[in-house]
Amino acid sequence: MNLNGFPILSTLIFLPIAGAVLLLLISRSNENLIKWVSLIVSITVFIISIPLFTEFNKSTHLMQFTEKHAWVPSLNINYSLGIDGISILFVLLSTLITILCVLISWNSIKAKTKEFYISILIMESAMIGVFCSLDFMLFYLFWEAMLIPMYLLIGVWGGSNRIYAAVKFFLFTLVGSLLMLIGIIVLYYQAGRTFDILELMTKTYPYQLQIWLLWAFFAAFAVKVPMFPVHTWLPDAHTEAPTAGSVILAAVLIKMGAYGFIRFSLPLFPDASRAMTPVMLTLSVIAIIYGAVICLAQTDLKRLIAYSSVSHMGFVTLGIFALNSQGMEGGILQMINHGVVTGALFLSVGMIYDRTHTRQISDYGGVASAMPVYASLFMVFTLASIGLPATNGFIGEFLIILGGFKANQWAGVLAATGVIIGAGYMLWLYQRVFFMETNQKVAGLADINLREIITLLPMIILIFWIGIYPNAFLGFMHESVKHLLERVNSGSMHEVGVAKNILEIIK
Amino acid sequence: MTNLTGFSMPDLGPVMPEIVMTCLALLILLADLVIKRKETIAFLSIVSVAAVTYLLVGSTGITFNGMFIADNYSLFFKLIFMLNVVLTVLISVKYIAIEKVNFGEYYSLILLSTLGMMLMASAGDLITLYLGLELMALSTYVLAGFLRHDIKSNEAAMKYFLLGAFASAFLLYGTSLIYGLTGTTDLKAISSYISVNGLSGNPVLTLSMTMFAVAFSFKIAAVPFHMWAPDVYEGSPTSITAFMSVGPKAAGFAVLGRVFMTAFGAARIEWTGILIPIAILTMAVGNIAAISQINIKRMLAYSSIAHAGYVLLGIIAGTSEGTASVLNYLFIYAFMNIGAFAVVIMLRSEGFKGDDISDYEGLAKTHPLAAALMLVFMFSLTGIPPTAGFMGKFYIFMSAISAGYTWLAVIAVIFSAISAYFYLRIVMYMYMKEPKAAVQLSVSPGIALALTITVIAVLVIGVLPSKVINVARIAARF
Amino acid sequence: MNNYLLIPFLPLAAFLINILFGRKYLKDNAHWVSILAVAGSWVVTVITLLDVLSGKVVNEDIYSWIVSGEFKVSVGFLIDQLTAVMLVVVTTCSALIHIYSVGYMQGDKGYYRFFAYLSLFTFCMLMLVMANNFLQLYFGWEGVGLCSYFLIGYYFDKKPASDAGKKAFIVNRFGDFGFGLGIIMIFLTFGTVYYEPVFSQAKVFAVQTINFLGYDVHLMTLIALLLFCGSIGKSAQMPLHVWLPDAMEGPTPVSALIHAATMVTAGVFLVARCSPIFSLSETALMIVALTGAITSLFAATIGLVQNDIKRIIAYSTISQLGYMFLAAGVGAYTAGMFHLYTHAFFKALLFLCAGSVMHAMSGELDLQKMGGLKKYMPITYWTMLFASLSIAGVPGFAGFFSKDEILWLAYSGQSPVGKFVWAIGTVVAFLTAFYSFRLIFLTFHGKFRGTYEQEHHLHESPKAMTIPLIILCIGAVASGWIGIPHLLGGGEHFTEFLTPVLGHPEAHGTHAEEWLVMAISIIAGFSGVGLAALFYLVKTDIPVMLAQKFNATYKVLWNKYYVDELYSFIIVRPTIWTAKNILIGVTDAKIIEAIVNGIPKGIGEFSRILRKVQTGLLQRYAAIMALGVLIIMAVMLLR
Amino acid sequence: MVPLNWYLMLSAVVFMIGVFGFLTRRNIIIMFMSIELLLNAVNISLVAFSHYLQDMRGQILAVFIITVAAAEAAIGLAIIIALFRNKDTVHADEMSEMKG
Repeated sequence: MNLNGFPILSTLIFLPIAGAVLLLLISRSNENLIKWVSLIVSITVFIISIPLFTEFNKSTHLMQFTEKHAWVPSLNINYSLGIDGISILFVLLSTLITILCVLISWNSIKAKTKEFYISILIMESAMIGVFCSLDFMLFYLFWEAMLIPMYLLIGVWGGSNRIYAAVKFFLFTLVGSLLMLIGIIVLYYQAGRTFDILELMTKTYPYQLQIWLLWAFFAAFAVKVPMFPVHTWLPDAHTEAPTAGSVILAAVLIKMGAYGFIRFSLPLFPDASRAMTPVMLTLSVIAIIYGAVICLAQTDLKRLIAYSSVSHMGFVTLGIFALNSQGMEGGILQMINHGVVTGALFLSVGMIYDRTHTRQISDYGGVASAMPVYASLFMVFTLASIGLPATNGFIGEFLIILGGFKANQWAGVLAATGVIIGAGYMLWLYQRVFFMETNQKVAGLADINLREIITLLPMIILIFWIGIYPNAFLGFMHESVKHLLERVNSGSMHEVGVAKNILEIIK
Repeated sequence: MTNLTGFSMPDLGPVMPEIVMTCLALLILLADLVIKRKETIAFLSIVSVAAVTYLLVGSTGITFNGMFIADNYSLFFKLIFMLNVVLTVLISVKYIAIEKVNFGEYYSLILLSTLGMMLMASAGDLITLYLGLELMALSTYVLAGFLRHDIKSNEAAMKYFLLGAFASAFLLYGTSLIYGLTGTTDLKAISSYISVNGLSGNPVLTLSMTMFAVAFSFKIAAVPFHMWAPDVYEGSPTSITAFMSVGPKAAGFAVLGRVFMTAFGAARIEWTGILIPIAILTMAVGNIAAISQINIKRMLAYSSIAHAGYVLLGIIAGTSEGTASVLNYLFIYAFMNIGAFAVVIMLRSEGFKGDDISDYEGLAKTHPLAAALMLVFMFSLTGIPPTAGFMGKFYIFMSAISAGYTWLAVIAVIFSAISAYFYLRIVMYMYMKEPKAAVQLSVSPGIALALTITVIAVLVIGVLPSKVINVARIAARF
Repeated sequence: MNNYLLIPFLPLAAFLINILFGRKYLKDNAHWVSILAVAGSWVVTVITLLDVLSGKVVNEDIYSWIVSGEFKVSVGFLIDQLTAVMLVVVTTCSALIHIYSVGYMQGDKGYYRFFAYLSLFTFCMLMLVMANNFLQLYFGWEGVGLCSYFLIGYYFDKKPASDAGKKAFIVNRFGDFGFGLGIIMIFLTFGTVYYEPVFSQAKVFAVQTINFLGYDVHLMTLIALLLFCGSIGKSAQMPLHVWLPDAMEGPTPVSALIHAATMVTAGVFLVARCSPIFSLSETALMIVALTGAITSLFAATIGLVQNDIKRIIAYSTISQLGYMFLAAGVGAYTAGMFHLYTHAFFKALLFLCAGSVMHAMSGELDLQKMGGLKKYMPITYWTMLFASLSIAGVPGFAGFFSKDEILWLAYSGQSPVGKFVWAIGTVVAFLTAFYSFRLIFLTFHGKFRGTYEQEHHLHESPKAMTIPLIILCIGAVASGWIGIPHLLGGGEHFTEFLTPVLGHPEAHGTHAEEWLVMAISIIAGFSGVGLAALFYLVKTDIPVMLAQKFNATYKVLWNKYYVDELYSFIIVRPTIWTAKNILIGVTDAKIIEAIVNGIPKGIGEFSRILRKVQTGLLQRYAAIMALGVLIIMAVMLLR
Repeated sequence: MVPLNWYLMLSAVVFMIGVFGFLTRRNIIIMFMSIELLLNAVNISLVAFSHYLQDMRGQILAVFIITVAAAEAAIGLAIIIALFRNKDTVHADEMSEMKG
């Protein structure tokens, strides 16, 4: 725990909760104070998280900023936090996204504003908690704790069909994560009564058990990613959630599933994951093409972006299960890119929704003439989402297709077609909304004001920063990814070793 | 006067709390004649419970040559019973005034029922067990029918009485069989007899174990002996429903644990064979039937049946870790369940029943604090992490898996996912719907205190469960 | 020495200034920023050209772009002879077109936006040309695609324009799909994406085969063809040519700059740049040559019947690009580049003249509504005439030298398809001459067929537009002189200049054959012009009669061989149909949603049944309890 | 001396009669009586075992059972009267106010 002993990760987790408690004390009437308090809290959390970025030591794969205290000693559960190359970027993403969510819902949330901001702050602490925890129980606690605020965000402040979407979201994730709970407990006993992830990673487990546990964890993570068959909750949740809700959902929540794969499924069950890669690659490729093609037929703006994130996350899982350094690093970077780009897309859709209160694409047309600045910002996000070079999308997608192609040629080629269809639906969306004759409904729209520009500015900066100088971000991952891949690919050597000494004994 | 000299006064130390409890219960009955304000009687009963708790901590040991055991295991259960009484009294002070049954006997009956439970918890012998059980049962029957002028309450008492008596008949039949087989009713003696003579396959033993299983399943409202629970929970006054959903259920588990672990310890495989189908059925019926309920008390009844299913998992594990998880779960269950019922009671005001789920629509808008409390309890009952409910369930699953019942844990997990649906429905009604009528809450200092205790407990245990788990682990080693 | 960095980064700076400050501050004088930037890079290009002439080749990395495992790539610049040629072409055309657009875009609403996009385009094209690795080439490649999307869809409030922009980008994306896979294959075989190591080690893998998607394929051919996919997309060759004619929706300077001089030639540049790879695989070269030849024939035939002035020039561009690929296909990369060099000038000139005609005719593009503009617009007439003479391959003009060079090298090269391709080339030369002069005669000669106020409004374009025309006209004529073949006493300086990069094309024919081929091409050129004159000046009824007689072929040509309809029938409509009915209709709704909603509904149903069991009758409860006891006893005793 | 099995048979038969009576008779008081029958069946078997085993426990428990049965009777009748006062019927099937 460097930085002269200051427990930075714990403050990151508990400061938002303290902020939420502070909000509780403020009376419901002066909403302005509530908004400013939550903004200040989220900004302070972001500022505290910046030293993570600067102080991070990129040359080691070991966990940094670690903290460890006993939590439930009798069951050997301890409160241990720490981040490495893989999780650091997500922590920063969550802190940044929360600020933007507070900004975007400044005057779009009218009812129950106090509960809204409390839920967002609790969301933030749960998100950071998931990415920092090194103890399975702590991870699971944050993983599930995030369900409550998200359920309320979608359910209370959502659109017309919000209740169905909220319940669907909740049950989908809950069933998956409960199966994971069983997996965690079985792993606990298998590895000699410990929940500590680093310790669990050193042990090897019998092959058959690895398969079972991999599928238990798959249930939880695949729902979150969302991978192909279990993705139908995402469009509903996105369409019905308020802007801030869908931004958090798209930018950070979805990443937890893929992060789970990288942090848990791969290192803990190397042989099983290697055996399962063909299945996973097929699912990812289906997700990419399925998501992209379905976007062509969408009429609702947010639903289209939701399906596009199904396709983008298909790329991420492809990168992860390519099991080579380009694919993995591409996957992780693509998670950040997707967070930034889809987050920005939802922010901008939120802005236009506040003005027109309609999500049907057919109601739009010719917005570019009314709102030129907004149109150009939206164009940048569309280009990043297509993966145009010099934007962040390209770096991630190229590395993933490279890694995917190396792992399995068919996967690489089919994934590359996703890029074409991607360009298709995004440009078609952009044309129907921004170009052509101005639709009466969107005739006299006011262009975006300063607050909204400030909300989108960090996204633009990130898009071009990662696009032009990605090493600033890729640099974090090299060591951790190398270590992870050694562990995943070394699994078999270990078994070979075991087999060898059995032979010696027989001989 | 043959060998009167042989008679020696048994050591009353360990029994002291029970004796003091009896005297205080009767004292309160008398005080009711003198004191007009019922609140003072409530206060008196809380003071007496505090006194008994104070005594409890010191008194351990075995007396009445083995018929009464006051060890850590029974102490833990008695703590749960004390907690149950205090919270019930707090929430019912204003409630029974509204229901116009504001009599002193209410409190003394609660104390007597708790006395019965304490006896059951420390029963080292089937006879003490039967006595404790009947004492608890009888006073609870009366409490169930306390609303004399309400048909539902009478009907609830009648059903509870008849079926209770029917079940205790089975208990007695079992006792007589085991007595005939082993020649003794002392649990330790029975277990040594069984292990010495190796009766594990013996049909009579299996028959008696079945009888015991039936009687205890009735008490903890496990399926297929749960039919009484929804009607009785709905019919009886809500404070008593809260009392019944925690007290007798915990006592049932105390006895179930004690009898099956000590007496039939050797024949573990057989009685797990009985309990596993019961546990699965209980979780299934409890969770599935709750989904289509419209009355909140009935829904909470089914939810408490489902929770009995989860706790059964701990018993089935059979290890001391299993028993510790049962103790831990029941302790947490007491808080969240009474908390939920407290909110239901708050909704009951002059001329407004507040029983239907639709009465909760828009509660978040009219009474945000009450809605927030109910939200915490609902999520805790579902078992979502930051709340204590999760810690309870998690520890149960751990003990079940460590005993090799992973498949049972998976089934339990699936059913608890189903349970999320009807708990969420309440949260959905409160937060996501517009209020129909202006709901008036009847808040009293008692209920406010009870709610604060329960919500703090649910959140604190959720985040820092180690204290409770350690105590439970110590208590489980009997 | 690294002042060459200014070349790309000046236009980039101009773009940033325009886009950020354009709307509020610069408004109508945004053009100064862009013109100065382009002029600046033109000056630096000339300096670098002089350096390259004196043999100095630069290959430098600026900063490391992506590092992931062994995949390392950085932004780097390679200035060699090939780049120098392209730099000259790009900067000159871009500068002239910038000046031309000041006049052309006068008073347009998004004036600053137009110049911003022009500067961005120049920046991307320069990055593409100066790259020293495949990934930066890909960066420039997609960058120019993006700018063409912006500029084609410049009048975004009109549906056809934004449709055309979208179509251009997506069709380019099809090409880039193959191109991307090519780059990945290169990385997987050579372990790096830099030109220098890849081209030097290319010979090592000359004979290797690789299993690609199940088929054993010759490695070099696979890489070459994948890269060629990119060129087809970008240079609008068959089958990805559909976007170029529609790209005419954009303003004319855009068509001149992007769809004539620079962007579309990127494909040829790519083939030329990767000549070491292409020359290692016979089949790849053959495919390139054949595609070039067929596309040029195909485009030329369509060009015959079109009536829209800009579309005719667009088809002629596709046809001339076919020529360049034909040259590359027979191994004559230098000839291809020479034709690219000359073509840039006269094709840009043709477009700009068309632009000034359109300007004068207040937006009218249809040939049938023009005629006799000679006397109203002398400068435009003469410059267009010279350009047409050059494209028709009339000796002395630039077009003749480069086209003749290609035809001669096709004929005499040892490529198996050489002779066949030469034949098609000659036929296309004839057709090119015919439709170029059909355009000249229909617009400038004969009597005016437009409306009265159009005639009244006719005037010569302003100075800002005519000066670039004149300069380009000089270029169109003089650019060929540096490559005069030895046969005619010339020094073939152009081919000498490019040999270090592209190698020297060997011609196995005798001088006599060279004269013969030159004669045939001249005859083809003149007969084309003569026939056009006959049809459109002397007996104007013949084309109409011909159109009725061969009505079927006329209709096929008029509808561009129905290629657009074919694509939308095979690709576009079925994908959207599958999306709508199968994906949303069936899989999402029927299968997944059915399960996802079905299970809770089932549980709900089961729960209602359970409620029915709870009848409230006391006896039933007791009966169930007794039943429970019996079942348990039975199970326990029988087990 | 009557062998033990006969007693057990008797108690089992009485127990069955009690259970059968409880399940079929509609009148609550009759059901109440069948419960008493059950308890007495158990008493018989207990006393038989106690005599057979020459051990006092059985009889002690029997006495306890009788006292508890008395207490039960008191409470049971009180509940029946309260119910009767409200619904003026003792028919078991009438008591189905709460269901589902």
